[in-house]
Amino acid sequence: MTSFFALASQNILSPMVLFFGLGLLAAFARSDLSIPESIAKIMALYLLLAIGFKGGASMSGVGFDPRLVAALGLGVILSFSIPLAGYALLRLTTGLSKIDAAAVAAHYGSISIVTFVAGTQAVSSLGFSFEPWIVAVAAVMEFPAILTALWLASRAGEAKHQTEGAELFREIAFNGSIVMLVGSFLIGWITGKPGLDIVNPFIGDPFRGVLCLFLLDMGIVAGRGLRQGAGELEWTTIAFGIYMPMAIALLTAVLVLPLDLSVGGHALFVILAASASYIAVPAAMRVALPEAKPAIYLTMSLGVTFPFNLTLGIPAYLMLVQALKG
Amino acid sequence: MTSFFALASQNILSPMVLFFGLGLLAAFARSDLSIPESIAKIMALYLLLAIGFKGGASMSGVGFDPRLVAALGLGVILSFSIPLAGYALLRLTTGLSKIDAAAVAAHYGSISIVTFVAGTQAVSSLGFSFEPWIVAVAAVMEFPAILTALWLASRAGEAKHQTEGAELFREIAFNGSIVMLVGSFLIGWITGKPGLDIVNPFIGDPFRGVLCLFLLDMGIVAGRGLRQGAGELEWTTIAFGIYMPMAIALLTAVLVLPLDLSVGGHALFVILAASASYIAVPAAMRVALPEAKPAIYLTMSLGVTFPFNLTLGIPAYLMLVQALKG
Amino acid sequence: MTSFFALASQNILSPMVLFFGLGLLAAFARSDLSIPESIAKIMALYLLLAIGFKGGASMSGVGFDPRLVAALGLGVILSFSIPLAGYALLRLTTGLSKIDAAAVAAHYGSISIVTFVAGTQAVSSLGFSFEPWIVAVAAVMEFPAILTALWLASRAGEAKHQTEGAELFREIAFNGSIVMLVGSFLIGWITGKPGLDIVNPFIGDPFRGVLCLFLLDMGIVAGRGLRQGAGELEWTTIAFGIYMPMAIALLTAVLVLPLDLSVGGHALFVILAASASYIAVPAAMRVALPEAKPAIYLTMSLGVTFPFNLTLGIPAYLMLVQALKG
Amino acid sequence: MMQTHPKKKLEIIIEAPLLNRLLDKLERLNVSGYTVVPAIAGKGSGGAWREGQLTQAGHMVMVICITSEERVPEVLKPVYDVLARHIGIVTVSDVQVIRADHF
Amino acid sequence: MMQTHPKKKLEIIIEAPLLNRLLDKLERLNVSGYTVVPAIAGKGSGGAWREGQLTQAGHMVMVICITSEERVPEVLKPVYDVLARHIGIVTVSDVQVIRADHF
Amino acid sequence: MMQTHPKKKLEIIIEAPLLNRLLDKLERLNVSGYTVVPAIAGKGSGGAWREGQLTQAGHMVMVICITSEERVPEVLKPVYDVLARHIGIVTVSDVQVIRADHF
Ligand SMILES: Nc1ncnc2c1ncn2[C@@H]1O[C@H](COP(=O)(O)O)[C@@H](O)[C@H]1O
Ligand SMILES: Nc1ncnc2c1ncn2[C@@H]1O[C@H](COP(=O)(O)O)[C@@H](O)[C@H]1O
Ligand SMILES: Nc1ncnc2c1ncn2[C@@H]1O[C@H](COP(=O)(O)O)[C@@H](O)[C@H]1O
Ligand code: NA
Ligand code: NA
Ligand code: NA
Repeated sequence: MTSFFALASQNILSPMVLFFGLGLLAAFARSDLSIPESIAKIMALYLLLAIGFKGGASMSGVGFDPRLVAALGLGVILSFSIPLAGYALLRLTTGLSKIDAAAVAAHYGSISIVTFVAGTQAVSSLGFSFEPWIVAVAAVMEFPAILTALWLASRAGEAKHQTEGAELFREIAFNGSIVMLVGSFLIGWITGKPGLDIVNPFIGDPFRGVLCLFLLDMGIVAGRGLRQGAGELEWTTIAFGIYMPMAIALLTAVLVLPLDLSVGGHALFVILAASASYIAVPAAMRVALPEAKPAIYLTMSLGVTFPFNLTLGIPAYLMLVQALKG
Repeated sequence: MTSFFALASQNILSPMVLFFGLGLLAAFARSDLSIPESIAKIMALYLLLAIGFKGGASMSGVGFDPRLVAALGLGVILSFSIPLAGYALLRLTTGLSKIDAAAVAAHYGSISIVTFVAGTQAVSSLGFSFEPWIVAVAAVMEFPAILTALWLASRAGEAKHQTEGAELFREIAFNGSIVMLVGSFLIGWITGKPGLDIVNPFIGDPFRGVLCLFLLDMGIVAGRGLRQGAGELEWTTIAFGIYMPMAIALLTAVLVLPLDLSVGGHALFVILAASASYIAVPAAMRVALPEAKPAIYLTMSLGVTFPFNLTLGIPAYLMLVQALKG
Repeated sequence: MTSFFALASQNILSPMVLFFGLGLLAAFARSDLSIPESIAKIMALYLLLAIGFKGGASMSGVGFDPRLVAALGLGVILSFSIPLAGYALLRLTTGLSKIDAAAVAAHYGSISIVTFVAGTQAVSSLGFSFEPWIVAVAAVMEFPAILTALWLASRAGEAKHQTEGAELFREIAFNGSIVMLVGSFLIGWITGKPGLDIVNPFIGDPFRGVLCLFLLDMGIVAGRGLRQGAGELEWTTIAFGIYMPMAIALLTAVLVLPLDLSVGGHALFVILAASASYIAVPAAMRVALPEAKPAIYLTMSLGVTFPFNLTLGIPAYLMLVQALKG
Repeated sequence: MMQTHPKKKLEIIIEAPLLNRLLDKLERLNVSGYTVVPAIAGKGSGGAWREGQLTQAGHMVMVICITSEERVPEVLKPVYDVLARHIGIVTVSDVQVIRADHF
Repeated sequence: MMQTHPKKKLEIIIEAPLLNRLLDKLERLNVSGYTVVPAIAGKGSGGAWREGQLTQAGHMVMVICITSEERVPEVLKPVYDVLARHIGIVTVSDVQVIRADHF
Repeated sequence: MMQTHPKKKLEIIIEAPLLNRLLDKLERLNVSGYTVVPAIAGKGSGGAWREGQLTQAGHMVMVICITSEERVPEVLKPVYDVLARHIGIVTVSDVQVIRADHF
């Protein structure tokens, strides 16, 4: 256990996590500190560009890795099925309505790219490397969960989105985050090392500094959400935001074993699965399941699960994978 | 021709051009990917600052180059006269009204700073250097074309801007792009190498990464424009957007010969002349010739000519100049 | 005196100050050059983050410096008492109303972080180092002056802010600038050198380039303010904007002597005291003393005192301190 | 004196992720024009929100549409359909315009 | 035809640094909702301002609040108190809304 | 009950590159004040536009100006002149204000 405390405190005392904490504090103190919306948006795109491009560039020149296909498949299956388990748990243990339970569950099936980025930092700072194509897994896990949630809601007879189905599908599949991540991945792959040399002074060295600023903003937003939303959540719902990622992590850590990834890649897969969306899925829910309450699902994913993963979750999942891989 | 294909594909497979293509695709797929307006604006200012400052700094310490004066003069003459030829061609070959023809022609007399920047990247990546003051030519070519267009329109009896003449002139001469470019050039010149050392980590190394992001945005904007505007253009008008820059390039390549510039400088002069404005001139047209339709001139310069120059034009002009200079 | 001219012209011919001048010129020429508000805001936060983090990081590992406590105390006392002197002078020499005099005086008791940043650049470029914790003095000097101004105004019977007192105090104490500066300082302190290595490619190397862009914006804003506001100020008021910082500098230079700081640290303390706020205090005045005219206090601090300090003040204070320290 | 003509002004406050659908509807209805204004904060039965939430969910925009009295019912109906299940409000008020041909 | 109901629209133009106080007041008054729209420039008795002044001082925002006729006086009074010493203006106008239950 | 006074509200939707000219005109007309609100998208006879076009051309803003009934004609005329050749629309509507001296 000492080792976990060492790992966790090293993680928590990184500038990134401390800036997240500063944002939380600022929000709790009702400070007027805030990052303009356009800056938050471009930083999010920047992180996607950087993570995609670097992933793609390190793919180029490397022979095709057959484990990629299996990993993508596993990612899709997880994203489709996690919401089913989440929905069942929420209906059993909390008072959430069917529609709210479906919406919350969708967030846990999808992924959080910033949790993934924070994970890559933690993994790298411990000297582990990882398969570059793991970022492609992030891309495919973004949206199957949304379809499951819609199916759950329609079974509950509360969503009538037949007419808008195709349009909705296009909106979700081509949402800005996915286009940016996949596009940058492909451009990185095509241009390879020479391409990376060109953009590296922009996406490489300053990356972690930008991440600090972005996490500051996430802390502010999460803190504001908690201030407003926490009172409205039952404790069983809040608990779900903690035990659900841990349960997913455990399950995923085992399921990924047959792929025989590196420790770093394995851990990142687990981190992805355990993370909860707070950008793409909420937007999709507003369009497709407007009756679900944003105050509930945003508070859960951004206010409870994200801080948990960022501080304790990542080191815990890393230790778990290290233990499993011997 | 193999050599042209090699050159063109090297150019097209650079991260900058690929990000432009990603933007186009995103717009065609109606993705919600977009760069906030304030970010697009600051990136444009950043590119002007960087290109101006570097140009100015490399002027300092160098003895006065008499070819500069001749080059500036030639630039002004080209900017004044290209719209005349463009207007005549458009009236002969297309159904555009007098006022629309004048407005479109103005765009081809003025210049596109991003085409110029992309040109410097292509030229440098092939190992050519260029005269640093070529960026001053960019500055003087920005606005004579606007005056020609106004004269053409007033001859056609459709512009009545007498009372607003002086104010309009001030607005055009001190528009933000020109002030930023000329100001940075002068500051670079005054502070020289020590000044460059101070700002270089900001404007030097990350430059090409920022350019990628900016071109992504340009791709999105151009794609949206094409989606809306392309249907309204005759094919003779679209053809003008391709053959006009090529014709200008041929003419300019010959006219610049007596100046005896380096291959890189010569090519950049040609690229400048062949480029079409999409920031300064459209804004001036709205104020001075509001009856001209923005959907036409914006689609032409941003949707047709810019992508053409960025992908095929630049390598073609470069080969042309290499051939001419033997 | 030659030495002052040398120092002043070296300072004025730095890219930072020249970009400020470019902004002034652009505003006077009524150019439409402008930096989007969200960018100005994030650049301000960036400067606070950078200056705070670097200060904090250089504290870590260093033994506790007892002079810090004395310096903080002196800073607080100066911030409280400068407005008293300023108020008396303004009432004696100008026609400003009690409420306007109190508001203007508050600006001179508080500090300008950009003047401080420009000071660190000037000090460093001359090869002087300074105590890292001087940035903490900046933080504590931000807001005592506001309390003095409120007391002056309430004595004049013109402010009735009893009911809002606590809320106002919270707003001022947790305003975004202070939270960002103090938070970054603490994070820098906690994470130390390893933390600095992580964020340095973001906050270190590009810092001076960003500062150029920020000062360009300040020039534009100051120029616009002067164009609108200068006509409304008496010359005695304008003179106050020049002699007041000089008087404060003289006083502070002597008062700081017993602390036995390095030349650089001593000069920066003086620069801080002589600087006038134009972000935090104006916002506080609008809430607490809305009857005071923003056109007066903003023109004074941003249009008169800031340019004076940036160009002539900083080198003058530096020479003063060098002379005093022998 | 300048001649003015009575028209109706519709103001529709709607969530940003649904804006495109509303605009598509308005275009299919052939309204002569509209203008979209951003909002930065708000509160309604669904709670309070403010700018800067990372996701556009909950973020509102305001669509202003000047139209003739006769067209109001045929526009209101489909607009209401878009809003029905989603968060948003619609107001109608009287205005005078100068150039009647424009609308 | 769709049934509409008469309501009042309050538009309050107020300085950004005071927005939070106004919103707190409105919330304590239990108005059913409001929407805040940014402003980028303006002019009044206190002179002209435009976006990008480094400080939020002088920067205005517009708060739109739809409410029932009866509630207008009780809302106007405290709003006026916030504005009294500060810069800002309030207008009231007539609008029609579709869903009366919402307000 | 609080006393209110009838005024007129002008709303002028105009292209951003022309904003300065309009504001100059308004100032020369000595209107007591105005507020400018940004727009992010729109559609009119000249086609649709949305934010982020690289150039400000086609980008609209909305100018709100509260003024007394008597002044409306003298303000409308010159405003109309600025708009005549350019894209833009003007609406006039009735509002109530609290402090009459302000306008
Ligand atoms: N009475 C109101 N006046 C103005 N805006 C409102 C009002 N009610 C709701 N809104 C706006 O509409 C959004 C959604 O409202 P609701 O559907 O009640 O949650 C709110 O966030 C506000 O921006
Ligand atoms: N007549 C008016 N019409 C529209 N907005 C106004 C008017 N008067 C004042 N304002 C706005 O309210 C702010 C403060 O006005 P004042 O209190 O008169 O300085 C101005 O900066 C404008 O944004
Ligand atoms: N009926 C309308 N309602 C609201 N805004 C309009 C309307 N018509 C035009 N606009 C706005 O005015 C701009 C120019 O309109 P137009 O002159 O018709 O092209 C459009 O882009 C819209 O932003
Ligand atoms: Na997940
Ligand atoms: Na050209
Ligand atoms: Na001071």
